[in-house]
Formats: sequence, structure tokens, C-alpha cells
Amino acid sequence: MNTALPTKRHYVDPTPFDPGATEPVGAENESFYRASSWRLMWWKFRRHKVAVAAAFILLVFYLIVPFVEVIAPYNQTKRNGDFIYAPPQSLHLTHEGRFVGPFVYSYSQSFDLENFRRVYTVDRTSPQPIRFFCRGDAYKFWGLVNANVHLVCPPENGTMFLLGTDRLGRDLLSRIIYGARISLTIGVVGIAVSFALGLFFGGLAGYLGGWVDHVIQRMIEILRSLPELPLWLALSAALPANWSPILVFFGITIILGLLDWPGLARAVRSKLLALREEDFVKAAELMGASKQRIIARHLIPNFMSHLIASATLSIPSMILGETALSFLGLGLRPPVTSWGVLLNEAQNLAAVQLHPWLLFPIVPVIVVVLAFNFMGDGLRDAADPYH
Amino acid sequence: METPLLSVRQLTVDFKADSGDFRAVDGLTFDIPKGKTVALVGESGSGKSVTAQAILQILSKKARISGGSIVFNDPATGKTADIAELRPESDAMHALRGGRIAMIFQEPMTSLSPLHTIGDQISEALIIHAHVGQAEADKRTMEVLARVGFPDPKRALRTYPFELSGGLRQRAMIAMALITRPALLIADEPTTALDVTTQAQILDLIKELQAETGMSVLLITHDLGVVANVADEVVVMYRGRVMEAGSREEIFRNAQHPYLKALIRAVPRFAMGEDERLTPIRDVKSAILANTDAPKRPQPQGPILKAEGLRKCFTLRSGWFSGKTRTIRAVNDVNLTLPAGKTLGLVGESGCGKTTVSKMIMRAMAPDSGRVLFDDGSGPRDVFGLEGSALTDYRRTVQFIFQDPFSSLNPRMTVYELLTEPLRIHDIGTPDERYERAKQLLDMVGLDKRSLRRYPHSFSGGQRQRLGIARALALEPRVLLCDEPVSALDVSVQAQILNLLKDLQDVLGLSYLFVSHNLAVVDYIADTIAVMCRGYIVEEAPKTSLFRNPMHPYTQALLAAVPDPDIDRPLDFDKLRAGRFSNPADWPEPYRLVEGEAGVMKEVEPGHKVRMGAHKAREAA
Amino acid sequence: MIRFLLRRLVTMVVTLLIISALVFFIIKLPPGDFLSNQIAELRAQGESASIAKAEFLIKQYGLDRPAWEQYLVWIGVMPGPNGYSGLLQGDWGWSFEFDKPVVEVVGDALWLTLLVNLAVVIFIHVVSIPIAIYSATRQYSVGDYIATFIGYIGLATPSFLLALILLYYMNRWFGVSIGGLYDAQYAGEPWTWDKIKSLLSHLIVPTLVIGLSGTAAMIRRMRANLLDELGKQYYVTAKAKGLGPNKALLKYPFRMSLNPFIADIGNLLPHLISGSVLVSLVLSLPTVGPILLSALKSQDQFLAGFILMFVAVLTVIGMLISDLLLAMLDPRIRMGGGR
Amino acid sequence: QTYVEPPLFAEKVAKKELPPLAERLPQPPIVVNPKGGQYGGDIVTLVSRPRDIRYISTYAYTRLIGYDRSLQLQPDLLERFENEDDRVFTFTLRAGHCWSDGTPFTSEDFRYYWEDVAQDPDLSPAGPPEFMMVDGKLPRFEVIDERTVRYTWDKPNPRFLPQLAGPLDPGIYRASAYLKRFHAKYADKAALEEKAKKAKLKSWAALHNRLDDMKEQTNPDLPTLMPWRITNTAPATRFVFERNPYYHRVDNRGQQLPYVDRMIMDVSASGLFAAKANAGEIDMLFRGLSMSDVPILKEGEKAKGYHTLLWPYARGTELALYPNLNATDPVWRKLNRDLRFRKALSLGIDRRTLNNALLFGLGTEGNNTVVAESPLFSPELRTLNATYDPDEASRLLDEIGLTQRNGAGIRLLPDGRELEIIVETDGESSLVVDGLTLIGEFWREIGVRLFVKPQDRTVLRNRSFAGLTVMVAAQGFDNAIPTALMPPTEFAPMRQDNYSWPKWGQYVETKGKNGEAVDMPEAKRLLELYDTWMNTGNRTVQADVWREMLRNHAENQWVIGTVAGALQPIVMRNGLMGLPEKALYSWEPTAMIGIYRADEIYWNKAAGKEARR
Ligand SMILES: Nc1ncnc2c1ncn2[C@@H]1O[C@H](COP(=O)(O)OP(=O)(O)OP(=O)(O)O)[C@@H](O)[C@H]1O
Ligand SMILES: Nc1ncnc2c1ncn2[C@@H]1O[C@H](COP(=O)(O)OP(=O)(O)OP(=O)(O)O)[C@@H](O)[C@H]1O
Ligand SMILES: [Mg+2]
Ligand SMILES: [Mg+2]
Ligand code: NI
Repeated sequence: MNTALPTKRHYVDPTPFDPGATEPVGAENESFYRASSWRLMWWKFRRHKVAVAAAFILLVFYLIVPFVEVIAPYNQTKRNGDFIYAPPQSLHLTHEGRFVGPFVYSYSQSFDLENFRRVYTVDRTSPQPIRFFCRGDAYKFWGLVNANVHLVCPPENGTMFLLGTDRLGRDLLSRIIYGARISLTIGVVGIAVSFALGLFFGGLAGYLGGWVDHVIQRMIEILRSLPELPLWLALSAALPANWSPILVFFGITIILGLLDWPGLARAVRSKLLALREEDFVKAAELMGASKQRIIARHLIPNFMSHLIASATLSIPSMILGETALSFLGLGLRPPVTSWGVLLNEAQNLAAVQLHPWLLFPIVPVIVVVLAFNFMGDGLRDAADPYH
Repeated sequence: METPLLSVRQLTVDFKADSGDFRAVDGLTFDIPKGKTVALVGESGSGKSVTAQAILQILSKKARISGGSIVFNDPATGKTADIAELRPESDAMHALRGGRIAMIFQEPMTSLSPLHTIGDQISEALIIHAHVGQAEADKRTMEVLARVGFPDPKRALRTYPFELSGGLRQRAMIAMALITRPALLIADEPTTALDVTTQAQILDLIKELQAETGMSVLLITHDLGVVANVADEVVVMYRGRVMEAGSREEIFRNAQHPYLKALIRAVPRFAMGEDERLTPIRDVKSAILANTDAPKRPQPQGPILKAEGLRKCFTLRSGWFSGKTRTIRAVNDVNLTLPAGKTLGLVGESGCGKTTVSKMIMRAMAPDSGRVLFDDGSGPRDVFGLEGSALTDYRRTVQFIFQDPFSSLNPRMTVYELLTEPLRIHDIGTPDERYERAKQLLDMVGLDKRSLRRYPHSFSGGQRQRLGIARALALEPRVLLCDEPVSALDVSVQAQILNLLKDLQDVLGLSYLFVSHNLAVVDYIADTIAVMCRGYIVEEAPKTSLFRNPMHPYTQALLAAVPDPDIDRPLDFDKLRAGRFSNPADWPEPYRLVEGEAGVMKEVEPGHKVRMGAHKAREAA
Repeated sequence: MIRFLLRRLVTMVVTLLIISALVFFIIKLPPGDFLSNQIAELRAQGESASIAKAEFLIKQYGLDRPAWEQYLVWIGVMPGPNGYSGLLQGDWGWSFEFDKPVVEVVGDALWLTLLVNLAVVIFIHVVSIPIAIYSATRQYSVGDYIATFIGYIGLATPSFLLALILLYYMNRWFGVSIGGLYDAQYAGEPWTWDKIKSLLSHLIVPTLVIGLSGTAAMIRRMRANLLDELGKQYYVTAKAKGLGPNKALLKYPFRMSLNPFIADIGNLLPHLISGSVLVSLVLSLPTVGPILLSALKSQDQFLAGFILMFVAVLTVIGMLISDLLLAMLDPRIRMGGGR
Repeated sequence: QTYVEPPLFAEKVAKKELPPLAERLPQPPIVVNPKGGQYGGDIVTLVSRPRDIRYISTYAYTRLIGYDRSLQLQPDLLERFENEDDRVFTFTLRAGHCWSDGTPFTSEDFRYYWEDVAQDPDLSPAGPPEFMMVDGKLPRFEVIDERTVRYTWDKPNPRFLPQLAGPLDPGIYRASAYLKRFHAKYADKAALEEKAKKAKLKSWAALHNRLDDMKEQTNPDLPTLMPWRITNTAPATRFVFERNPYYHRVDNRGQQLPYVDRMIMDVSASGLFAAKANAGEIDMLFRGLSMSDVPILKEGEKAKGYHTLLWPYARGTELALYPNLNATDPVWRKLNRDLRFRKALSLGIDRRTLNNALLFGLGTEGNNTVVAESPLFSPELRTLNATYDPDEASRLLDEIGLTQRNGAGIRLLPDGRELEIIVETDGESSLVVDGLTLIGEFWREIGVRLFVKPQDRTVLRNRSFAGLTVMVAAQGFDNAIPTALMPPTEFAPMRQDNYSWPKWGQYVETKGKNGEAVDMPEAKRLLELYDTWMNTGNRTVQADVWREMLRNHAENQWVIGTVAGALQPIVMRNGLMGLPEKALYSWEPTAMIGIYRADEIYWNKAAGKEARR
């Protein structure tokens, strides 16, 4: 090899030289090389442990969505008048040193007139084993099939309020599970709407510029100048009362989406205004690419990081946006539950001070939001060619 | 023996990549003596830029110095530091970077921030290292801008990179490196975007500074002519390893290694025989060419492309609220004809409007006046009037190779996607066919299929340039507008590409508009050559007659400035300094153009036209 | 430039006109008007005596005229009961609820709103920019994760719930009185040092509550944008010049990644104002938010209209500023504008 | 009798800026006999918006004639009054009674109101208030002397005195001395118009109306007769009321009432009321608190030094359903008018569960009717048609013909729609919304679906007026402790704002111009009964009318009641005395705490020492 050589001397590499020699090409199959950047993204993403874990958590959450009726121990409307504001019952495994399997102790309510509070006393004498794959509250699965099978049920003649109950004696855990259905879909649908619009209008304005930009800009300006408040109020009056809860839900989602897009559109536009001056855009243009293609394939991907970040950030605002609406009387209608509704109900001092378990719905919201965020991070990294 | 300024020992740089780790620099050893110029030459992708980055510790995150040392002996402080041991973000490293070791980057377009003015970016280095005030920094910036040949340094302070031609950007980059008067200048292809006269000026400047400050230079270049003219020592690299190293004399007179010999053989020379081919180290397997038969396409009666009276002015806004604007006449009354199956070479000073002309022909930019006619066999049509499918056809048949390959490649697309994108746009072939085509294209430009799944940023400058060429060829165009297509390629790969282009022309009847600073290359490939200066075509002639009998003073100056890869025929820098003839008002009669006058093209020989002042031409008539 | 500004100003006026029409339309959307509702309310309380007075007012404010006439009178292109006196003449209208000119009603609230929002904006930027830079340059460090986590808790908790919890603990632990912008005893008092102290201590919760979600959002977006720019060649150039990583980062990639945020400036204010309505309501802040809400609910049309127009003007100005800043920031936009 | 000068005025009196107390008091003043009251201190309370400061006139309950704790009418500002068959009313003022600015309170103030305000077409385009008219005729008004005025109607006007004693003072007298300065009849009209212009008002009348504001408390200059007078104006976040030096009540130890110098109202979001009370930031609070706040209020009692009085709320029912008999939808109108339907809905409600869930089981279950404390109460009317009997309910619905059901077991309307009742509510009370959720479950069992639709109050009202609502949920009768002399207005279809019969009410109110004539005999009967009540001064006849109306309501279920008897929490800081431990709370007739006399509330120095900040 080239040992320390004084540069003054004329050095010639002694190893034989073969210009045709190519480095051995790896044994990867063709698809390895043919991978599109999307596929590469996916491969990179898979290597990102935190992101994959987050994606897995989300998957679990979303898998719950179609089966909430089965998974929730109670129906969402099921209330128990004898257990109003009951604190969480803890799950035990051993009774007096003996393994029993998962069980709860029953408790009973009494009324403390002095403090105006319901007091629950736990009866530690007899464990009440909870049941699995059992029959419980009847429900209509997907609104089609009547059924009453549950994954877990309360003990026979007993109660199982693992997260306590609310002011009407409804099981919080079940309500959270039912709420997941609405909250998890509302975020995704809302974002889909707002992204579709934001990308479309922002893309048009940014890439085409000129009068299109001008009109879209003014549109955004007008939309943005109207604070959401009066719109919500007007809408709350306008939404027909006999819309089914599902319709209301979609109405709200769409409204949230509709209100959300201008911000994104402006960001897209300003970034595109800068990007469209880049040579590679010109190159695509000169190759004859259509405008849509240039926006979709060349401009937007270069804006991916911001989009992913925006999307993951919009999720919580969508999930919670609906709480603000219910605050103004435009939210979901009972009996439909969402995490936002649950949090809204916890929105008083009594919840903070006397019934802290009512604040529990924050936990799934945070978990979901964090999971979306970490997944977004992974996506961003995967999409970053430099990473 | 004096300690060298920088001694690199057994330097090894590894890259981590999806397709496996690979070694870009492998046991590299060389010294840079004080005050001397060391030229680093080698095949495109052989690790020259990576070496330079390693010296500055600015390697990409994927790369790592996995062995060896880089010892820097600072002549000013007498201190010695092993750069390979320093942390990239340590203070010691910051002090070295820019201050003691400065670098000119290979791709000047992407290396400048688009948001900051040239002046800001250049003076910054000075402010950091010399601790001077803004006013002083501006003054010195103007000085160096003037020295690198900016026509109006004061205004240049406030222009943005995208307002400059490729050559001007490169000169800005050079100014940025030189302003702190470093002990070591690493110049990575500093003159690729410059015409030969400017190149000579820059080389001269570097020499001057070397004499003034005892600066050492690590010059990375492909142009053996430049090496022969300025280098003291030469290091020849191939695939990350030194093949041969020695003094200039030894290398040029006594080349030993087969690679170096092949390299010297591959240099295009003037006055090559009509059918003489360049001899690259590896030739493209002509099998690929053989099975692509020429499609039956109607041939146009006249030229396939014709530009008539193109003019373009750029308006420069000087301030925010002041309405004061300045216009730059980038292109002035340009007429060009490109016959089918022929090559038109376009040479000229950096910043004279070549790129602007090609962009207008591409309809990437609207001319202020004039028109471009395109004839695909169905009669000439104005390009700017094309609509719908006619435009799509035009886009398909006429392709453009960008001067700056990096910025013309979408950073978020893999090579596979980049190469197949044109096919997808025009909806050609099945995915499998497209894949085969992509592999074929890569083969043509001498890259292997592992490149397919890499992103543009992970290639060397020359490799990217080849990607640009491959992409332009993807659609089997009939006309190719090449804006400096081979400037970043070493002579061997360059030969390979030039041969390829020639073969394609023979087989498929392609027409080229070939913009280049390298006159030998133009001579090799072109049939007709047009010389541009300050927005004007000053001379146009078949290549034989142009090189035999250059009429215009600017053409003559240009030819005189071509560096020869022969150490026995050095450039005469003094003479070059005297007569650059780039200002129309300085041209001797009858060529002088007075302010605002366009003059006329006058035919002096059959096919040989020269621009003359209008009244002189009338007189002559 | 001047022409550009002039053109923008003209379009601004047109936009504002359209907005004013929309605003009025939306306010008028629910049936009835303030005084009719008032009368109904009075009647419900058996207060027949005041009804006559309310009816007197209906005539006086022209509420018996068709809506479009009311609109034209409001903006001042049609003579009202007082002749030409509308927004264009600088007459901001009359609040029925407070029975006072709108400006007097809104006066204090307006600058308190701006104060709160300013505090929020400053808070967001001061907190999020350094954190964003930190977590972009030290991606996947523990610090990055912690910043992310805290940010997201802020984002994932409904602001009013957070407000309530914070209020409760601020009161329990630091004795800060619940709600309001200063202790009640300072209401209507002149500004003294104690009052300012009280104001500052009361600003903490709203700033935190309104700002937290914005902060998280800003950190994440900024971080994402920065990460994109960190790989670019010009950043390498800057580093090659010997700039320290932070300085180089601030000057080059940071400035590059500011683009989407500047584009958002126009949004900032209306967003903060409407975003802070609920919080202001919960926290009982004397800002325009709650006034707006109650004005909308009670259809105190001129008051609501004024506040909405005020926000609209701010938005439109914000957008203009954002466009100017964008052009200032990015010469490519400045010079390439309009193909 | 010697009088003790309030310390707040001592200085002013010493400086002769204010005459001594003896000269300020009317002769005779009202002498009351509370235990241990003493001068001094402020009371801090909360309002949710600046406008609500007008409720001071309810708390401070200063009337010409007012109810005492046994709901008997007593002269208050008046020295005495005479009532001949509810037709001729003669009022006698107290000698030397002064407004808060020291100007005398005389017959002229009544005349000024009657002639120059109520009948001035500029100031009152709609004329005098409706309760002053009988069959569209105005009373004859006479000023007998300085201190005596008389109103004479041809027919009895039994509403007159109860109206004067209502929770909101109709104010048939004005501070004439002050207001004349702004009346075109007494002052220079041009100058007044000028003044009005300056205040951005349109005419002198507007200016007068604005300054003449006995209830809204927006004019600190306006003299008052109340125990406290306002000192500042909106916009503000704190409103301060200061004691009236000329107030007409004293205690038996010669101390002038009110004991407390200042009544301070801070503006705060209503959502924070309980929190602020819990944090011990206020001295007294009741309006804006509800039974669901009780646990949290109890929680803070010990730590923050206050206690919570729990007064039963005298309301017809906490949650009432108003089926709209005037609905425009013909199907619903028919159904709502079917007594069997209303009965079925009532029998389908499990009131015990509601009571447990909403009122801690402490409420009374049954109809929307008067409370047991009322002399008109009869126990069987509470439960008539208001037991829980889902089987009977189902039977009744079947009997109507609503036998078709859909897959989910919901009955179908004759036109094929589902029997979905959209119950609209103003959404301001969580109790109502929660209660509806529960009722929704009960009704599902009888095949009826219920949707809750919270609306903004004004929207709701407008929808109801237009006949668009099918059913509205709200609170029941305001006055649940009526005596025979109180008008049974709420019980007869004569008010548009009753969600059961908005159009009938409108018809009566507009004298047949708008709305629909009452066309159900049972409802017509209510109107007849009301007429009977109106046309007599005889209390036994009136009591009979009352009883029949109550029975009519229970039988017809015009309004479906559920549970009553919520407890109204009243937070009092330790040391603040003067309110009974237990009493009935209501809007009408108790005027919240009005009839228990806020002016008699005082700080017990001993207990209050450590409690005050
Ligand atoms: N960021 C990167 N990631 C992966 N591979 C890289 C990266 N940068 C460079 N390479 C590879 O390292 C090798 C050496 O690159 P380098 O830029 O040093 O070439 P060069 O000698 O400067 O060539 P040229 O003359 O074409 O500029 C090339 O094969 C290139 O593809
Ligand atoms: N967008 C622009 N705005 C302003 N001036 C421009 C712009 N583009 C080019 N110019 C100016 O027009 C002139 C011609 O530029 P052009 O890029 O055509 O030169 P070129 O001949 O290609 O030079 P080079 O060989 O250096 O690339 C230069 O002076 C350049 O500064
Ligand atoms: Mg290189
Ligand atoms: Mg060029
Ligand atoms: Ni990663």
C-alpha cells in the first residue's frame, strides 16, 4: 500500500489497474433498485423504532374503533343511578393472599349530608371476579346486528367501574372507549378535508401566481378575518336539530376541516412561491410535466416536512376543536360521546377537586397525539433524503 | 526539508448508505508544501471533493473519517494540528475553517444562500476572521469582487445569487474564499463555469495571491491544461486511491501509471481529424446504441430550430422603495440556426447570455422580442405560439441539460424516479420498460445501477452532471440544448460522453446546441460555432474556418486563452491581462459598437459571419 | 414597490368591504335583533314598564328598517337617523347592551386584549425558537423528547380545562386570585406598582394557557423545517466559512425556515383573539373576546360588528405585513413575483 | 329616639356637607328589630356581566309596597296605602322622605312619571305600561296633596299591588327634581338637543330615557331610594354601591340601615363563581350558583371561612317539558294537543331516578305546581298524572294509534316518521340537559325517541314564537308560592313566552292582532278563570280561581313537571349575619333574598374580625 511517501518523489501505484473492473454489485434483487421514493420512505420508516412503536399504538387505537361495542364493558348510555360519581374501582388479583384472578371489591354508596357528597365504602370481604367473553348490555353492532357479547363484563350482580363513573353513573372507561370512535375519526377526516383544500388552493396560488394567487389570497384573507366564533354561533343555529348524531358529527368534522385550511394554504403558497423558482421545477416544466404533476410530484414533496408536522399538529386541534364547539352549544349531541365531550364535562372545579378521575380522558388524547407526533417524526425523517 | 503546510496520511473516509457501506477515500497520502499548488486530478467520483471536505471537516452526516491523519502546520502561528482528531464543531476547527483554510465549492449555484446578497455572504467570512467592521468589510469585498472580474462590484454587493450567471456565481464563490487570505485554499473545480479568458484571469489572480501571501493551493480540476499551467505537484486519484503522484514535470513528461496515460490520451485537442474519436478509458457498450434504430421521422426542410432577433433585458431593482431600476441587456439581437442532425457550438464569455438564449429557445423564459421557430418536419412554427399537444410534442422532442446539474435534480427523487420521470410525464412504456430504460441510460453515462436508489445529493459533481445528461436522453429527443454538459467531468468520462453524443447523432440524427467554455470540446463536437460576447453573437462560422481564421478580436482573445495540457506551452498571463476584448466599446474598428448600437453581422467567407459596427458595415458595403 | 403597496391598499379596502358585508350578514343571521329580544326578555320577567322604552329604541336605531339598509347605514354610505354616520365617517356605532358608544365599551378591553395577545406572542416565540433550534440540532436527544412531550401536553389538553386547573393551583399555591387580569380591588384604580404586579401575576395563566399549544405547534413546525434545511449545501458553505454552528444556523437555515411562519403572521392575531375567547371567558379576562361572544349572542349588532371589523382590519394588515416580510425575507419572492 | 350616625358619614356631617341623620330620615322611618346589627364593612359579590348589576334592585328590595316574610303586602316606602276593592288605591308618602341626593320624595314624583313620562309620546311611544290598564283604560290619577296620590280604575285591577311588589320595581314614580332638567317641557329644548348630540344621542327624549334609569344602574347621578346607590359606570370590572344617606329604615337602636357601607359587585365569568367562592374570594353569593355547586362549596367552607346556606328553591319544577300546542307541524300539533299523549309522556318519566341523579334525592317529585308552603297547595295535585307508570303510558300511546314501530322499537307517527321528539333547551342549565338525557332513556322504553338540542336562548325563543319547536325543556313556574292576591298570569295562555302556547299568548297580548285564538276548551277555561280573578277584589274568589287553575294544569299536563325543590346555595362569609338559616328562595315573590332584607345584613365584628381580609 501507499506507505508514507515523500511527495517529492514520483510515486506510482503498484497494484494492477483494470479500468473495466466494476465494484461488485450487491445481490439485492431488482426491486431494491427500483424502489420509488415512497417505498424507500417506508423502508426507512421501518427502521425508526420510536416511530414504529407510535404507529403500532395508533394501530391498536384504530383497531378499537370498529369494535367499541364489544370492547367496552358497558353501553355508552348505560347508567347506574346508585353509582353516581363513583370513584374508580381498582382491579385486584389476590384476595387475602390467595390468587383469585382479576376481580374487584364491591362498594356501596351513602350520602354525606354534611358535605353534600356521595361516599363510597369498599366491601373488602368478598372478591367479585370479572368475567371475560361474556354476555352483558345489549347493543346493536354497527347498527345492524343485535348482540350482547363483551370482551369483559362486570361481575354478576356487581359493578366494574375501573375509571369511575360520571354524574349520571355512567362508566367512564366505556365512555372513553366509545369516545375513541368519534375522536379518532374526527381528527383524520377533518385533516383530510383541510389538507385537501389547503394543498389544492395553496398549491394553485403558489405555483400559478398571478391573478389566481390574488383571488385565493383574498379568499383566505376574508375567511381568516372572520373569527370562527360568529360562524360557529351562526352554524349552531343553522344545523338542523333532527340531524342524526352521525350527521352532526360529520357536519362538525367538515366544518372543522373547512375552517382549518387557509392557514395551511398560505404556508404552502409562500413556500411554493420560493420553490417554483428552483431549477428542478423548471426542469420538470421543460420536460412537459403538467401543472398538477409539478405541484404534486415536485413541489409538494419538497414541502413534506412542514406538511407532516402540520398534520400531526392538527390532530389534537381537531380532536379538541370539537370541545370548543360543544362549549358553544354546537358540539356532538348526547348520547354520542367523544373525548372532547368527556373533557368538556370535566370542565369544572368539582372535577378537579372532588372527582379527579373525570380528567382521565386527557390520557388517551395525549397518548394519541404523542403517537401521531412521533410517527410524524419518523415519516419526516424517512422522507428526508439527507437523513 | 521544510515541513509541508498540510500533510495527509492514510486518509480513509467511509460512507454509510442503504446499499451498503463504501469507502470513498482509501488510504490517501499526499503533502501540500507551503506556497505551492497541488493539483488533484482523477476520475469523476474518485473522491476528490470528499477529500477536500474531510480537510475542512464538513463531511455529510453519513460520512466518517475512519482512519488516517490530516496534519496542518499553520505558518502564522507555527502550531500543528491534526484535523482528523479535532471535533467538527470545536473552536479550533472554526478558526481554521474559512480563516486559515478556505474552500471554493464545486457547485457554486447551490453553495450560495439564495436569501442573502453576494456582498453579505462574502464579507461575512472577513468579519468573522479578521474582525473588521461592516464598512471595511464591504470595501474589501468590493476589492476582491473587482479582482475576480465582477463588472460592477458596488452593485454586486447587493445582488442575489440567482441574478447572476453561472460564471459570476462561481467568481463570487472564489471571492468568498480568497477574501480572508487563507494559508490554504482548496479550490474544487474553481473554473468550470468560466470561459477561458476569465479562467486565465482567475488563475492569474490565484498565482498573484500565492506570491503575495505564500498561500498554498489544493486545486481540484479536470482540466489538464490548467494543471499544466499552474500546478507544482500533481496527485492522480482513482476510486479513492492515489494512482500516481509527483511533480508536474514528472507527471507530464513521464507518466507511468496506465490510468494517467489513458487520461492524457483522452484529452480532446484542437484540429483533430474529421473522424477521429476521443479515446476514453472505458467506452460505452455500443450494443445499446446498435439496437436503437433511427425512428422514421419526417425531416424538416430547413433548420430544425431557428432563433430570430432574440432580445432579453433583465430589470434589476436596486432598493425597496426607490423606483430606480437598472436594466441589463443579457441578450441582444441573437440569430441562430440549428440544422437537423448538426451541432451548433455556442461559446463566449461568462455572463454573456448563453444560458439566457438557450432558456428562451426552450421557452423557459419569454424574450422581449424575437421569435423561435421549430420545424419537426411539418413546417416551421413559432415556439411561443405552441399550445396543448403541440407544446407537449415540443417538450418531448427538445430537451435541455442544465448548467447546474444539482439544482435541476429534484432533491426528493431517487435517480430511478428522476430518470423515469420524463417517461412517466409522457406516459411512455410499462414500469418494467421504464426500469430497463433507466438502467440503459445509466449505462450510457457510465454509472451503475446501484445509483438508482440514491438521491442526487449523494453523488459527486460529475456524477450529477451525468445524471442530467441521462435524463435529457430519456425521451429520445431530436434536439438537445446542452448548457455546459461536460464541465464537471474528467477528461476520460468527458470523452466517453462526447463520443456517446456523437454516436447518437450519427445513429438517430440528433441536433445539438452545445454551450461550452471548453473550446477544444466545442471544436470536437460542433459543426458550426457561434461566439457570443456581451449579449451579441460576434462571430459565427463553421468550426474549421473559425479556428483557422478567427476574425473578431474577442474570438482571437478567447483562443489565445485556452490552456494547453503541455507544460512546454504555458499561457502568457501578461498578454492575456492586456487584451480581453470583452467590452464592445474597446473593440478595434470595424468591430467597435457604440453604446446602444447593435451592429450587423457581415459575411466575410461563405458561412463565416462577423459582427461589425453599423456604420463600418455600411462603409464596407 | 410603491405601486405594489398602493395596489395592495386598494384591494385591502375592497376586501374589507366584502368582509363588512359578510360580518353584518352573519350577525344578522339569527332571527330577531337585540331590542326585540330585549323586549321578549323583559316581558318574560314581567317587566312591562321597560318594554316601551325598548320599542322607543328600535325606532331610534333604525332596527325596523330592512337589513341591507341597516348595513349601508352602518358602514356610512346611507343616511341613518343621524345622517351619514357610519364606519366610514369614523362613527363606530352604539352598543345596546351597554347603552354607550361602542368605542367606550371596547376601549379598555381592546388594549388589554392586545396586551394579553402580545404576551402570548412573545411567550410563544421566546420559548419556542430556542427549543426548536435545540431539538433540531440535537434530534432525538433526551432534551428533544422532553420538549416534545411537554409541548404536546399543552397541545392535547383543552385550553379551558388547563386554564381551570392552573387557576386552581395558582390560587392554592401562590394565592393568586381566581380569574380576571388583576385582583378585584384594583379595578378602576389608577395604575400603581401593586396593580401592575397583580396584573403580571394574573397574566401568567392566560399566557401559559393560550400560548402553550401555540408554542408546541411552533416548536414542531420550526424543527421540521430546520431539519430540512440543515442538509443543504449553502449551510455547509456557511460552516466552511468558519461560522459557529449556532450562528450559521440562525443566519442561514433558520431564516430559510422562517418562511411558513411569516406567511402565518396575518393569521396570528385573529387566531389568538378568537382562540382566546373561550379562555378569556373561562378565566374571566376583561378582553374583547367575552364582549364579542355576549354581543353576538345578544345580537348587539354594532358592538359585535365593530369588534369583528377590528379583527378583520388587523388580519388584513397582518397579511399585508406578512407579504411584505416574506418579500423582504426571500428575494426570490420579491423579484420573481407574478409570472 | 336618638340616632347613631353611620361612621361613613360622620366626617361629612361634621363638615356640614350632610345634615345629621335625624334630619335625613323621614318621619316616621321604618323601624325594624334585627338582632345585633352594627355599622360597617363591605360586601363583595359577583355578577357575570356588567348589566347584571341591575339585580341590586331585586336584592335591595325597596318598593312602595313589598312582601314581608309571610308574603303579606306591607307599605315600605309608603307610610300607608288604602285599597278599595282593588279599584281605588290611595298612597301616602312619609313626611320628609328624601331621595339619595337630599331632594324630597313627594307626590310630584308620581305625577311627573304619570303625566310627563308614561304619557309623553316622545319618551314612551308605546304609552303607559300594560299593568296600569284595565280593559285598555287608564286609571284616573289624582294628587291629593304633597304626600298623597290616588289611582282609580273603573274595574278592579288586582295586578297593581303585586306588580309594585314584584322582584323588579316597575317604578311609577321618578326623581322629578333631577329629571326635569332633561325634560323638554321643563328645560330649554334646544339646549337639551345640543346636550343629546354631545352624548351621541338622537334627541332629548333619548337623553332623558338614558338618564332616567331606575333599574339598570347606569347613571350614578340619578337619585335613588334604595339602601345603596351606584357610584361608577360600565365599562368596569368592579361596581361599587355606596350607602344611601337618606334611606328610610332604621333599627331599634337608632342605626340607619343598611348596616353595610358598600355593596361591591365584581364582574367574573359565571363559570368561575363556584371556584371563586370555594377560594374564599367573595363575601356573599347566590345568584349564579346552583345545587350542583354545593359539594364544591361545602368543600371549601372550613379552609376559607365561609358557610353555605341551602334554601329550598320555590319553583314549579326544576325541569319542565313544554309540548307546543301551537306547533306549525300539523302532525305534532295534533299529537301535542292530545291529552293522552301528554299524559303518556308524563307517566313515562321515572321521577325518582331524576331526583336521585339531579337533586341528590332531596327534591320533590311531581307536577309543575306550587310548593307545599303556599296556601294554595294541595298534595294530590302534585302527583296527579305524574307517577311512573310506563305500562299505562304505553297503553295510552297505543290507544292514540301510535302502534306502528320501527326496527329499533320506536313508534311511528301517522305519516310514517319516527316518533322523535326534538326537545330544545337554552342549554344554560346542565341540570336540564342531564335530566333530558335521562328522560330520553325512560321514553325509549315506551317507544319514544328524544333528541336534545341546546339552542341559544334568543334563538330558542324566536323558534318557539314561530311555532317551530315541538317541545321545549325549561324550568317550571317562577312563582311557586303564590297567595290568592298574586295574579295567575303564568297559568293562563296569555303570554307568548310560555313555550306551551306561544301563539295563543301572542294573540292575547296583541289583542287578537297576531297569533292564534285559544281553541281548546280546557285552555279557554284558564282564560276565563283569569278574567274572573281579574274582575274581583275578593280574595276567596281569587283563591278559588287559583285552585281551579292548578287542578286544570295537573289534569291537562299543559306543562309536564318532573322534580322540584332544588336547594339554592347562598355563600356567606363567616361573620356576615342577617339572613335566616333556612327560607324559601325564588325569583317571584321573594325577589331572591329581597324580602329577607339585604339591608339588614351586617358584619358581626367579633366573628368577622378574622374573616375579613
Ligand atoms: N453524501 C454522500 N452519500 C453517499 N455517497 C456520496 C456522498 N457524497 C459523495 N458520495 C460518493 O463518494 C464518491 C466520491 O465523491 P466525490 O464528490 O469526492 O467525487 P469527486 O472526485 O469530487 O468527483 P467529481 O469530479 O465528479 O466531482 C462518489 O462515488 C460519490 O457518489
Ligand atoms: N434572473 C436574472 N435576473 C437578473 N439578471 C440576470 C438573471 N439571469 C441572468 N441575468 C444576467 O444576465 C446576463 C446573462 O446571463 P446568462 O446566465 O445567460 O450568462 P451565461 O452566458 O450563461 O454565463 P455563464 O457562462 O457564466 O453561465 C448576466 O449578466 C446575468 O447576470
Ligand atoms: Mg467533486
Ligand atoms: Mg450559463
Ligand atoms: Ni432516524
